[in-house]
Amino acid sequence: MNYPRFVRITRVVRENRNVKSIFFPFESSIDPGQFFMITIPGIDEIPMSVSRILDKEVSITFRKVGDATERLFGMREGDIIGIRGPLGNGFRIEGDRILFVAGGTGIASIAPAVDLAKELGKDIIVVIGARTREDLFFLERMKKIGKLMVVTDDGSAGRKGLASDVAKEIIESNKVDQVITCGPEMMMKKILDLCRERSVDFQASVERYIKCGLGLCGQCCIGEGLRVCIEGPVFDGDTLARCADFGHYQRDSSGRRVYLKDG
Amino acid sequence: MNYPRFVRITRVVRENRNVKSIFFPFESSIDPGQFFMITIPGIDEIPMSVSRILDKEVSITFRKVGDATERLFGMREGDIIGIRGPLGNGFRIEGDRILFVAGGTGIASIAPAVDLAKELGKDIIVVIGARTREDLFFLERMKKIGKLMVVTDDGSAGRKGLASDVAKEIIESNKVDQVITCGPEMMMKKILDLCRERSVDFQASVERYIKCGLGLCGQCCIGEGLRVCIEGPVFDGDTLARCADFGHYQRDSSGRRVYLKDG
Amino acid sequence: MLEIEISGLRLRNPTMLASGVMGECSGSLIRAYRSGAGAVVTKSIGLEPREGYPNPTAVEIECGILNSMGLPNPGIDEFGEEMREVVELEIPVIGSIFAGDAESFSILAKRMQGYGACAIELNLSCPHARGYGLEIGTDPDLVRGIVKEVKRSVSIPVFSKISANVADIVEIGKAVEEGGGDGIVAINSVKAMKIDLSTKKPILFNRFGGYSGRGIKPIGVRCVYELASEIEIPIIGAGGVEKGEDAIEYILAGAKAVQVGSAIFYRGIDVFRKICKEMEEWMERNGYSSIEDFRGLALK
Amino acid sequence: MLEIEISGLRLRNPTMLASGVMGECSGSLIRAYRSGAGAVVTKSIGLEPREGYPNPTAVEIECGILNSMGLPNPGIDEFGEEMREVVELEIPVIGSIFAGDAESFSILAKRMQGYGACAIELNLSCPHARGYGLEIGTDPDLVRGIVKEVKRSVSIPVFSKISANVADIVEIGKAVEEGGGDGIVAINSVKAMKIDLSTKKPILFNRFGGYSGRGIKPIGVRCVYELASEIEIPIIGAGGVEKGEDAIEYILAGAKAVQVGSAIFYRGIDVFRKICKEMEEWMERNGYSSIEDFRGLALK
Ligand SMILES: Cc1cc2nc3c(=O)[nH]c(=O)nc-3n(C[C@H](O)[C@H](O)[C@H](O)COP(=O)(O)OP(=O)(O)OC[C@H]3O[C@@H](n4cnc5c(N)ncnc54)[C@H](O)[C@@H]3O)c2cc1C
Ligand SMILES: Cc1cc2nc3c(=O)[nH]c(=O)nc-3n(C[C@H](O)[C@H](O)[C@H](O)COP(=O)(O)OP(=O)(O)OC[C@H]3O[C@@H](n4cnc5c(N)ncnc54)[C@H](O)[C@@H]3O)c2cc1C
Ligand SMILES: Cc1cc2nc3c(=O)[nH]c(=O)nc-3n(C[C@H](O)[C@H](O)[C@H](O)COP(=O)(O)O)c2cc1C
Ligand SMILES: Cc1cc2nc3c(=O)[nH]c(=O)nc-3n(C[C@H](O)[C@H](O)[C@H](O)COP(=O)(O)O)c2cc1C
Ligand code: FES
Ligand code: FES
Repeated sequence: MNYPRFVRITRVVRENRNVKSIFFPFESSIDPGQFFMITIPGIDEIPMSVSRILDKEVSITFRKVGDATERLFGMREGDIIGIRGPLGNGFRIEGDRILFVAGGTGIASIAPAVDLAKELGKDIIVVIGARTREDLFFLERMKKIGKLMVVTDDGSAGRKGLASDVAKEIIESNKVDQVITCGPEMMMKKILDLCRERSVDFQASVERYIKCGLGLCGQCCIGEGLRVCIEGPVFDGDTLARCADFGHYQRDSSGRRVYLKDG
Repeated sequence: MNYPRFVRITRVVRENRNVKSIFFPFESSIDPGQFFMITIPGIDEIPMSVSRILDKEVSITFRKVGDATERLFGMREGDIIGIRGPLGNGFRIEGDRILFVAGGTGIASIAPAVDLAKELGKDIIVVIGARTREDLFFLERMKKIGKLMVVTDDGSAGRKGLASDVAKEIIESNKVDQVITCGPEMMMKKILDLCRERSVDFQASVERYIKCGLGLCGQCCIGEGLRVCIEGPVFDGDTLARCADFGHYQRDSSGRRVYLKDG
Repeated sequence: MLEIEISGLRLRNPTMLASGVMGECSGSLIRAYRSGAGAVVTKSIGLEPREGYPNPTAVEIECGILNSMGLPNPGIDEFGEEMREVVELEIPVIGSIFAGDAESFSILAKRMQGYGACAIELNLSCPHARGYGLEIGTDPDLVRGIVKEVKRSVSIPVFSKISANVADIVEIGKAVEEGGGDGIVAINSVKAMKIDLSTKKPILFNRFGGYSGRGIKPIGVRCVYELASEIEIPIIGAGGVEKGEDAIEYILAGAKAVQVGSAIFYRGIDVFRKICKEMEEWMERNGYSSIEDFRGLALK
Repeated sequence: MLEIEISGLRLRNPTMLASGVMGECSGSLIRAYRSGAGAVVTKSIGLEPREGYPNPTAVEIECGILNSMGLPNPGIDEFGEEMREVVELEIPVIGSIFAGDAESFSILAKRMQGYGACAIELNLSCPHARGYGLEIGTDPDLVRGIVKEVKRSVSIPVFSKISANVADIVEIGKAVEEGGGDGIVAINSVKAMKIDLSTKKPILFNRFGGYSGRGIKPIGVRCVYELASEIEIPIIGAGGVEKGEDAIEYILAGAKAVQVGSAIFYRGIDVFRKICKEMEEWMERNGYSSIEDFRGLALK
């Protein structure tokens, strides 16, 4: 039943000043890249990628950006949230050398895929970009797995610059079979274009406004009616290349087009 | 789904001037004693015991008594009827020497139980009672199986008298472990009393007005709310002995009590 | 922990046998009570005997039951005998009645009271009988008038069973309250149809029927919630109560009790005992010791 | 063999994408058409953009879907771009609109006609938005007036989508007919509620929602049958159409076409193609070569 099940939070971990992880019990199988709809009773229900897949537990990891995430941020062990899912599809690991590129909280969505790639014995490079040092998280976790490169807009940690610039260098050095990315759409779009030029396998986890999570309301559509909540959130390069709106505009909760600023 | 399934009649057999059997395809398992609700579209839906259980086919056998049975009587191979069932419970064969007592069309309901007793290697006596010679049917079929005794009110075939009188003699001779009966309720009541006196196992297939066949409408109840369509139509002696209404009154389709005439 | 009090009636638990389900004779009413029901409601009884419609009168459909019995009943005169046999066992039996006008309702109510009914249930909502039920129960003025008249005629509580087949159920509920009614039963079965693809005709003889069972629960719960938000008199929920959780859902919506009909098909006649057990288990898990502890919580 | 003609529109088959389901943007409308729908209906569009209600706005329940989106839509101005992208592919797209009064309905209808819609669908039946939908669609006079006004404003066919949440759906259907409407869509989702036992509160943010899917099919079929018995203008059936057999049931009840919404959840977006295939198979088994061969047979 695609219906919220209410569970008790088992653990809360603070990842940085604005980011926390919330753990809850979950036993069925989940693919890295899938997400849950998280109900904060009386406030909202919002999509959150699974950020850790443990034995009998999973976590979501989120940044405080508004009403619902603010409330989640204040929650503690024992508090109750609704979970609906896992929804959507997952990442597919392809080839031997995988480049992961995360911008902002995007690392939350791809971290389980990095775990999986590691399990499969792949060569892994992870690029994490953030505005500033204090927005970074999951660094220790990633460092243990593969080659980690950190980029910040202000140079307060790692290289100064954009994650997409670092990604570009790596892709152009012909050292990767596949790129997996999650972050600001303009960043993902730039990386998509790079991968298309060089025929590198590409997958991105895309964000759209999610309402029903049932594939009905159509709110989350991209391209020719592809539903982020069903056919996504992970799309491959071929598919996204056909989506005229990808990297161009998203839709707000009324369905109006909101054009992306180049950034 | 307890919902009519419409099937084509595969064969019609005339059993006597007023009785016919209609065959239709049916593959699931059926217990002797169970019944079907038979829909005659636009006319009525009526209960009919299964009268033959074949490999991929069953039959019902009925007397023309009113609207619906009249219409059924006129039906031919290829015509369509609705079937809902099998409903209710079945007979349970107990002991080694079984006496079957049928009055009127009652033989239709118990014939499959006679078949079963034969299969189980029991000693079988079948008593068939009818008003007159021309109301008899299934004689050949029964003759092949066990000892058959025919009784008619007017002596036009077999002994003259009542089936219950013949049954009485046999029961009193202590030659039977179990009596299975179907026919006029007063006849069954008499036999029940005989069996109770002598502690002979007893089972009867009881008729009540059947509407829903779902155990809901309550139309078919006997005793303390026993539903002929669910807990019946077969009841054992202990149960019927506790039903103050058995052999006393039935209910018409409005639920009014209709007292039985001794006869 | 399940005892309740509703309009002065004290019941051992909040489950009731719904009207029209195993309620036409004393035996089945007694059996339902012995199977755990807190109270039993009779089949809807009229002034005269009625045979009801020819079969098929009821079928199972995908999410419930569709029936069009046509209000068969032995008539109020003959029903006395059935009532006597139930009442002498001190079983709380609610007399359901149907009629075409206020006066006939009053006559029936008085007879039922005379027979020893612990309360009256006015059927203002049967979805498939011409001139009765729904045809009366959609007009607030008629409803108010009938309730008033019946209240004048009897001293036992008078419940009104109403339908979801209206634009605004609260309007009807208010009419009941204004008429002085002691409670509301919501909902009756919902007007519906099943067309058979083999015969290409409606499957029920009467074509239209009443839809009951799990498929109507979301409608019933909504109706009870709407009523409970705006009305003071007690509400008895009905429609798709199969499990303890369904009963709890209705009670969270504000119902004081629930009625159970179609679930007897799905879970047997001892569904009452099963539902009560499931309710108790849930209450224990949630730390509640009485129905009132959680009744109406969804309204807050 | 599935082609139909309805109010002058020729469609390749009688299945339509129901309003509000994958109908908010050009991409999803195009996809539904490419997945086999005979026509597509847009999300209901209003004069101004609306965000709709906060989540949860939709959940799966036992026999269907419960939703309370709250009529989110980009507003008629911005919707032009979506329409353009659909219309330029020559896809028959029906513009669904909602408003609070006849004048606003007319303005919206004219805009939709301007955008190239092949027909208008008036949403007179949304069960959960204040001041719109059902709150208008239960008053025959309002309905008649709105239909009349819209008919005066546009030359394309005008369908009215009505609700089962009324005492007498035929009365509303007749009002549509009297207003000069070209067809009726029945039914919208049914007002309902689900209360969650963990939170003890209604699960939807807006508390009330619309119930759709298989659980409402018996109600939808009944409504279409009632309407078809008394009304001349074409009827489009909706509510729980999941399989070819469901579509056939509506057509036997008199519908000329059917709309499909919730079934996309159960069977995927290519449910249109699946339903069409199942219909064809049934027609072949039954020796029918066109929809009109069996349409309305249950009424006879
Ligand atoms: C598939 C998917 C996975 C996601 N995974 C993560 C994650 O792992 N970690 C994380 O921090 N964020 C994730 N997000 C984004 C996250 O859902 C939003 O940050 C969150 O909904 C904001 O809610 P709010 O009420 O706090 O903010 P609001 O003040 O309501 O809005 C802030 C921003 O969040 C967006 N937003 C609000 N509601 C939704 C919604 N229902 N669907 C999509 N976007 C919404 C708004 O468009 C706005 O841009 C994911 C989004 C999607 C679509
Ligand atoms: C469990 C059961 C098994 C039966 N098996 C057989 C059988 O194998 N062969 C056979 O000939 N008859 C059988 N009957 C009786 C048979 O159902 C009736 O003879 C038949 O319903 C008469 O229908 P009608 O419309 O022709 O007659 P009507 O004119 O309608 O009525 C004639 C008589 O049949 C009774 N009857 C009518 N409808 C029903 C009904 N829905 N349920 C019960 N009784 C009804 C009436 O009470 C009346 O006494 C069985 C009855 C029951 C309850
Ligand atoms: C076979 C059957 C007969 C019914 N007869 C009546 C009746 O006579 N009077 C009445 O008020 N309701 C009658 N009802 C409606 C039920 O009392 C109840 O309101 C409805 O079935 C919804 O509850 P459920 O889903 O638990 O069955 C009947 C229902 C069924 C299934
Ligand atoms: C998520 C969702 C949104 C809907 N939005 C609208 C809408 O905007 N306008 C409308 O007229 N109907 C709307 N409906 C109702 C459907 O168009 C349809 O009438 C109803 O769902 C019954 O059909 P179904 O059982 O096939 O889903 C919506 C239904 C769903 C499930
Ligand atoms: S969120 Fe409704 S279709 Fe994806
Ligand atoms: S016929 Fe309805 S309960 Fe048996």
